[in-house]
Amino acid sequence: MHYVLIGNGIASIGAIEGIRRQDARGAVTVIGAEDSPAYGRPLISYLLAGKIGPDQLALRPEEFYKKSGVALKLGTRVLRVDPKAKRVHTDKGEAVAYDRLLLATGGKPFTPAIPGLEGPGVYNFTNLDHAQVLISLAKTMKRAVVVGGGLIGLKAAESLFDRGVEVSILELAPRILSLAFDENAAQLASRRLMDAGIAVHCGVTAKEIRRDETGAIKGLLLTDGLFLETGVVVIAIGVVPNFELARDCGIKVDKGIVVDETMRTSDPEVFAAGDVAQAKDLLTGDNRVVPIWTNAYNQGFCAGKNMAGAHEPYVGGLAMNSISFYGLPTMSVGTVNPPEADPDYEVAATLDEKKQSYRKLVFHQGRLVGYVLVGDIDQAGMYTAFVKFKLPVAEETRRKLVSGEPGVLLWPDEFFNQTWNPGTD
Amino acid sequence: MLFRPVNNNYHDFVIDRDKDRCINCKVCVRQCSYEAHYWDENRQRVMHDNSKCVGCHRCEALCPTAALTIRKNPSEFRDNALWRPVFLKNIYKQADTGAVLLGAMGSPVDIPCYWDHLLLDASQVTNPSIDPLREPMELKTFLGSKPRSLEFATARDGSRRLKTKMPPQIELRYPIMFSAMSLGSINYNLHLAMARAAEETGICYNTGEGGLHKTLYRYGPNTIVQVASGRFGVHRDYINAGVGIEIKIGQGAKPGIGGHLPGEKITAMVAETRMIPLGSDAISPAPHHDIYSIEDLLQLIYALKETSEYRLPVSVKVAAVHNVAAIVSGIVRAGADIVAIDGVRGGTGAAPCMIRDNVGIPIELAIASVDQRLRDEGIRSQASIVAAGGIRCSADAVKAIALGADAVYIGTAALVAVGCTLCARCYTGKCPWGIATNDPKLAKRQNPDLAARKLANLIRAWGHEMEEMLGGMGLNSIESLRGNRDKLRAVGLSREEMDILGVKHAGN
Amino acid sequence: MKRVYPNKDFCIGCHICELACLTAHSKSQDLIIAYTEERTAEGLSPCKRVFERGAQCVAISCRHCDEPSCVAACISGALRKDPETGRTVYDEQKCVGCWSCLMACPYGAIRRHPLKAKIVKCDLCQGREAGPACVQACPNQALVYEER
Amino acid sequence: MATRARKQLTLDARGVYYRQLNERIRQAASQGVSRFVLNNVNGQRYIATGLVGDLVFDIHGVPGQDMAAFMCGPLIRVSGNAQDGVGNTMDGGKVVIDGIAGDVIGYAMRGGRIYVRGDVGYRVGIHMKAYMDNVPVIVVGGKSGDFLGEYMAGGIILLLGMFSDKRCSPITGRSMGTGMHGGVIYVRGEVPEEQLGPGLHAQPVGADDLRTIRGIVKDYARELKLDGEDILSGGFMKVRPFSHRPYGNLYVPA
Amino acid sequence: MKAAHRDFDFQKDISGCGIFGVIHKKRGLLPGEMPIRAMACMHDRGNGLGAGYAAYGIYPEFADKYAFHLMCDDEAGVDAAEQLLRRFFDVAESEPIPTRRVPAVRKPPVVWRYFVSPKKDRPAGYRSLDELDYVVSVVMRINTRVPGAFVFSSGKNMGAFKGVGFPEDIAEFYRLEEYSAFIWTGHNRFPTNTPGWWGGAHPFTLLDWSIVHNGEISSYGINRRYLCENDYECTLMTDTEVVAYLLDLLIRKHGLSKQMAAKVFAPPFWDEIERMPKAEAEAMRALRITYGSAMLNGPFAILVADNSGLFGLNDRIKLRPLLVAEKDDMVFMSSEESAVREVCPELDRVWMPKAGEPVIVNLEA
Repeated sequence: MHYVLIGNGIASIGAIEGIRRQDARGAVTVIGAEDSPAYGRPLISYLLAGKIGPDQLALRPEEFYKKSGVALKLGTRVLRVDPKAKRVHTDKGEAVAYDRLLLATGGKPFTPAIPGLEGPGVYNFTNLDHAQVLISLAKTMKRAVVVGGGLIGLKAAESLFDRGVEVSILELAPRILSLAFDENAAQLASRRLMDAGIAVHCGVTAKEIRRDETGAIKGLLLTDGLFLETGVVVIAIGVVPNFELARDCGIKVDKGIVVDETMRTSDPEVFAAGDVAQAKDLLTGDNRVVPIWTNAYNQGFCAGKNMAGAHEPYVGGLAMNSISFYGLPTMSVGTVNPPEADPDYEVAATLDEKKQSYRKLVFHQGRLVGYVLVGDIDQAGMYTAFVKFKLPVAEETRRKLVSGEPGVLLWPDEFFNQTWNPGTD
Repeated sequence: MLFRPVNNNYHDFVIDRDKDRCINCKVCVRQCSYEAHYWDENRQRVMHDNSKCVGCHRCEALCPTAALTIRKNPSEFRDNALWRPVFLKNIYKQADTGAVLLGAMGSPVDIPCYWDHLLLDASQVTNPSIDPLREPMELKTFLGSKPRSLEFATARDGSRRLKTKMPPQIELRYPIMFSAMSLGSINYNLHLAMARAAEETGICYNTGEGGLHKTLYRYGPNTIVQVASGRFGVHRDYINAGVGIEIKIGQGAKPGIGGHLPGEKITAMVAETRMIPLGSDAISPAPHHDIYSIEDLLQLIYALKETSEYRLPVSVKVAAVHNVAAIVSGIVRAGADIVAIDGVRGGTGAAPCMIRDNVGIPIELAIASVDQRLRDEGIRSQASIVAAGGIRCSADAVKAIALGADAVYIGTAALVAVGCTLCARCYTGKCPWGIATNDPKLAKRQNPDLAARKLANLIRAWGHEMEEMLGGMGLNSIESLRGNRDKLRAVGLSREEMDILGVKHAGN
Repeated sequence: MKRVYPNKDFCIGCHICELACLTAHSKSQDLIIAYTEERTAEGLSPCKRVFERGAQCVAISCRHCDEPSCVAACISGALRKDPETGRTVYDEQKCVGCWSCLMACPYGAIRRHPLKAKIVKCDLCQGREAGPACVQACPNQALVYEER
Repeated sequence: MATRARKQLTLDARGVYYRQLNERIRQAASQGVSRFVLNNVNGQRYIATGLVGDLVFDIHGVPGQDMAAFMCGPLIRVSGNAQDGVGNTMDGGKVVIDGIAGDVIGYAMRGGRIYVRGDVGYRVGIHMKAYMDNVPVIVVGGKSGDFLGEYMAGGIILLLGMFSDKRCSPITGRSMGTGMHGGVIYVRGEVPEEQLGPGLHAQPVGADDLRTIRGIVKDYARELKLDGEDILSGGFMKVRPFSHRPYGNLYVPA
Repeated sequence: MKAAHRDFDFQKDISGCGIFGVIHKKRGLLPGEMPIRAMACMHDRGNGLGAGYAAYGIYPEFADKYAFHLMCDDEAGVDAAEQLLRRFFDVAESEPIPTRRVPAVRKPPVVWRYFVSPKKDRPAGYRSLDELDYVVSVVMRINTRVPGAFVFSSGKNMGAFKGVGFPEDIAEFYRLEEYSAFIWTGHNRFPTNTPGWWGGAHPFTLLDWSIVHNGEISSYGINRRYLCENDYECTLMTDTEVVAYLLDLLIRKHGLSKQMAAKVFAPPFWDEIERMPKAEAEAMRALRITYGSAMLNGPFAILVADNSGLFGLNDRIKLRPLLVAEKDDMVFMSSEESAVREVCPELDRVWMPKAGEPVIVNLEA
């Protein structure tokens, strides 16, 4: 059995570990476009901020691939997949035969149509090359503008700011973090960034990038007419699934590559996982693309096991984000902005501005379906349990959850025992 | 310290906290059910109130840095051989409250202990001692009425068939049983532990007078069910649940006195098992009100035999009192198959101190005189004798058997095995060792897995020691020890005492 | 693999497991120094956590799940499954303090280091001859370390 | 129940030792006999003791001690007097005595009913207890001796004082309800205060009590062919425990 | 009912021994020389403080009479005993037991024998007893009440001969070579503590039971108390007497077979009982439960003879030696094979019985 994995990100790591759980022998080949071994993409901001060195990027120790019996083809792009012949063709002119194929090609940065975008000085924040360029630029660069007030944008802003760059953030929505967080959380985060010295502009975006005659960026004209002087623009609006390979060879795609519950694509020998896949969502049960780190690993792991002969359905991904701004940790899990008109939802929120602490719990029909924590995050996992395991929330439990005292003893007895004391009465 | 009765300061114990070792981890605070240790917010450290300490040693045992020592309060009154401090303190308390002094566990006063004045024999040269590790050694004991003689029929093939119908027997792998301690006085975890340990070691435990919880019926082959004056949890299925039925007439710690389980200890489980309402006192009157005379006892014995269709031996438990030999003789003649005798040092969950410390006789004398009396009357084989009340070690048990007992009951020893330190506050329901309490927070301090293992270990350890002692005497079966007073010698006893015990003085 | 299993029916809430854990992971290997000095100076903290609810309590720590959420969530590779021992191993060097694992672990088994942007997690007292210290110290066998 | 065809066994108990008699009954019951007519009973003990299930006994003569002890289910009708210990620790079923009964009736009884038409002796209904739906009932048509309902922890005693030979005696002997900590004793007519145990007082009955009494009397009258309305025409008083923990403050830790 | 108060005050003796027995199944008479030579061969198993023999079939002319062997400190004792004897019995014959003076036998008692039958008209208080109990009660009475007198043999057509000395000395003293018997037993004693008392020597007898015993009965204390409950007084300072009384109780009074009595003395272990067929297990279980106090615990090998035969028995873990040999109609039982070979060099079969397994040889009718 020969497994070929296209893409060398976290989904592939998951897949390797999944395959090996099931099949100790089969050959595994990973084909990655980037030159480096798999690294944590979110670590880019840490690298950029100087919090870690390049040596700390690797997700798995050096011997991982060797011990897992994986052949690596790095710096190699796959040009084409031939599902009939069960081969992939690389830019190195190779044709690699496979028995089972995983498409873990991830996402690519979404780039809006802004005049003046083409040319130097515009970066995105999802690969190492750009990060390295930014690091060297940061020594000389005075100002930068980050387009996008989502998680990536904010981290990019923070890390550049840490390198001594004056940073402005642009967010089209009325507040930053509009997707994953609610207003209160965004407020606290935004306050923390502004207190640190980062300029946050909401409700606006870039109208045009102005360049000088050499093509270098002079600055950015905003939709509200303001002009921000800057030499560098970082685009951090989000990513879209990178599914061209699949589409081109006739594998079914929708918003992402369509997979069944075992992460199998429309081609029975081809699987997909990670940001490119359109897979099950735990809370809704629908298939959608949720480009979340944890989901990527879990999907990869699940795909890996199923590629190697198991038949284990993917339990579904849960949207979750954890991010800190200048030491202020924030988390969001599951449904955090329920439809306002829906009476089945109930929200309990506690805000303590002084302590910079915020807790918001979203209940739906007697269950906890999502939460936001800012500041005091130590109980986060315990809240996650209620969301993830869909545990019943009776009155006492609700009170405890709302007052910030979740705990395993609030779990139903039977479930507790199954979880913590399996194999006993 | 202010604002409280003066005699609170005449407390019995002081808590000695080694400041170099105390890390203020609060383990003691969490363990002390009497709140003697507490977290002092002002001082930001753990403090203690000596007057609340009952001397249970739970904190000392669990203190992870060994910072705690519980000491007797060194404060003493002026020496007075007659008016010892305990008398003064008791009077202060009674003058304050007008109440009866309540105690628990066995009597702490210095009633002579004859075990300590009896020594065992061993073989030397003229007969061999037997090595129990390698040679067969039998402790198996049967409790019940024995026929005087047997009749056999021999079949043509030479095999023998018993013609005599044997009365029902309780078979024990070791001549030791766990005494009656009711569900309620101790908690379910310990009942379960006793049941499991009994099953594992092939002995029996006694339910005590609080009924049998429904989940424990499966331990029936190792259970003796007790019927006491309160008749708690007594019904037909209960009577038939075990391998024997015991009528409790009296208890060594409080002969002639009833029992009284305070409402605090009547939890839902206890209520269900006792078949009484939650939270109301469970009162066991001193007498069975259907037994005012020996013929009434016979009536109850046979009511139970009828109910069990004569399949189960009936035991009668009495306290060792002055006329115990005559009383037991009457009990045997009333149809008891087993007589359990509980001596003055027997334990209890609650007893008026005056009774506990002043009523009854030592079990050693009781066993000796009962055994002799029954032999004199030629009815010794009609009933087995079980000795109870202050059996502290296997040698005590061996001595009891040599004096004439068939087996012994251990209660206090079993509780000590699971941690009891004899602080004697069982009746508060706050037992810090999780024994004499039904408070769920305290009761779970007894993990039945652990407790059962300790109890089974104790039985096996004692069994092994008994085998060693037996082997040393050149015996390989317990029945050759039973009543074999040649194996005992007295030290420091009077002629009269030796006469009653039926033993010679050492050196003779 | 052998794991630590907590029994809530017999956890007495003494917190001795926490102290044992603390000591086992201390430099001094001495409870008094660990608790009074290393805890405040270095932020030494236990991987165990005792939950209480009325009369109930239980001491929990990392379950070393077969398919751990924390590993899936870890962006830095600091957490991973050791294929040989089956343990969920943690490399403090690599941890960047993103708290993703803390959020992802539905068992509440991961805590923040009080002073550093690092997490604290049970390592089953790796290398300790007598096995996990919490199990050894539990006075009521409410924690057991066994194969199930 | 009476209409169903039952397998019946009639036994002449004259001169039969109780052990043989009861053994015979048990054996027959195990073979499906469910109605027993026992004639010439005179002092045989333990009749129906420990028996369970739907059995009916008609006893002619004077049954001996501990009849219906530990019994759970059977119905016993005695067409005469009964001796001591009827319904000892009884669990369920019914005993109807068309005469007088001796001492210690219904000791520690926790279910079922005992109906006595005439007088009863001392210590009747002591230590009766109730749990959940199990509420034992004793009805005494005549008068009772001392210590009625002593230590009572649950259940109902109904004392009528009507069908008595003891014309001059008070309706109950002394120390009624001593140590009572549960249950209720209803008395038809007045309760002499000096006959009550310490701390106890008789109170008038309420509507709920009357409903209970009515229900019991109806069945009692039917079983004994008495005029229920006549019984109910008298006034009733009740005695209840003053505490479910009567001895709570008696002790101080030594 | 008997109040045996202070019975615990007696001290049992503690001794080692050598034993020998022979039986001729067809009642052929074996000369006294046989047991004498056999016992002499085992001289070193004793220390000169006790020896004795029992012989069956030696008084054919008085076969229906109880042969009482009496030993007395002096003539006064004989008179007192005889006076008592005549109150209970008709005496057919009385004579001194023939002896010869032997230098090694010092201070011998006066030994006398009576051939008696119970009086038709018994003294008051003795009329309800059966004949054997009557005989026993008189023996007990003499032994406990008559100072200086001791009945050491009281069965029919048999006799015990015993005293303080080595076996060959005692044989010479009693002129045993002049007797012939179809059962002989012999005993050589090694007491560690008792003074040389003639009554304490083996065999120990009761009626026609005679017992020679090697070993010590560790269960003596309870065996004695059990017997005491059953109206046997143990007063002879020897543990062997409990064996005789127990045999009397179990076989004569309770009607057990010799086989069963042997199982009482040396019962199978509980684990063995558990492996037995059901009926057998039930029987053995009942036996142990009922007769636990009669179990003989400690090291022993015993030979028991009566007018029906000879049986030998070991304790159940075989702490003392016992050997059985056959030659024609003769069966030998002995502590040592050499003793048998000494008197019968050619043997048909020799074996060691299993621990606790009785060897029962009955005389043919």
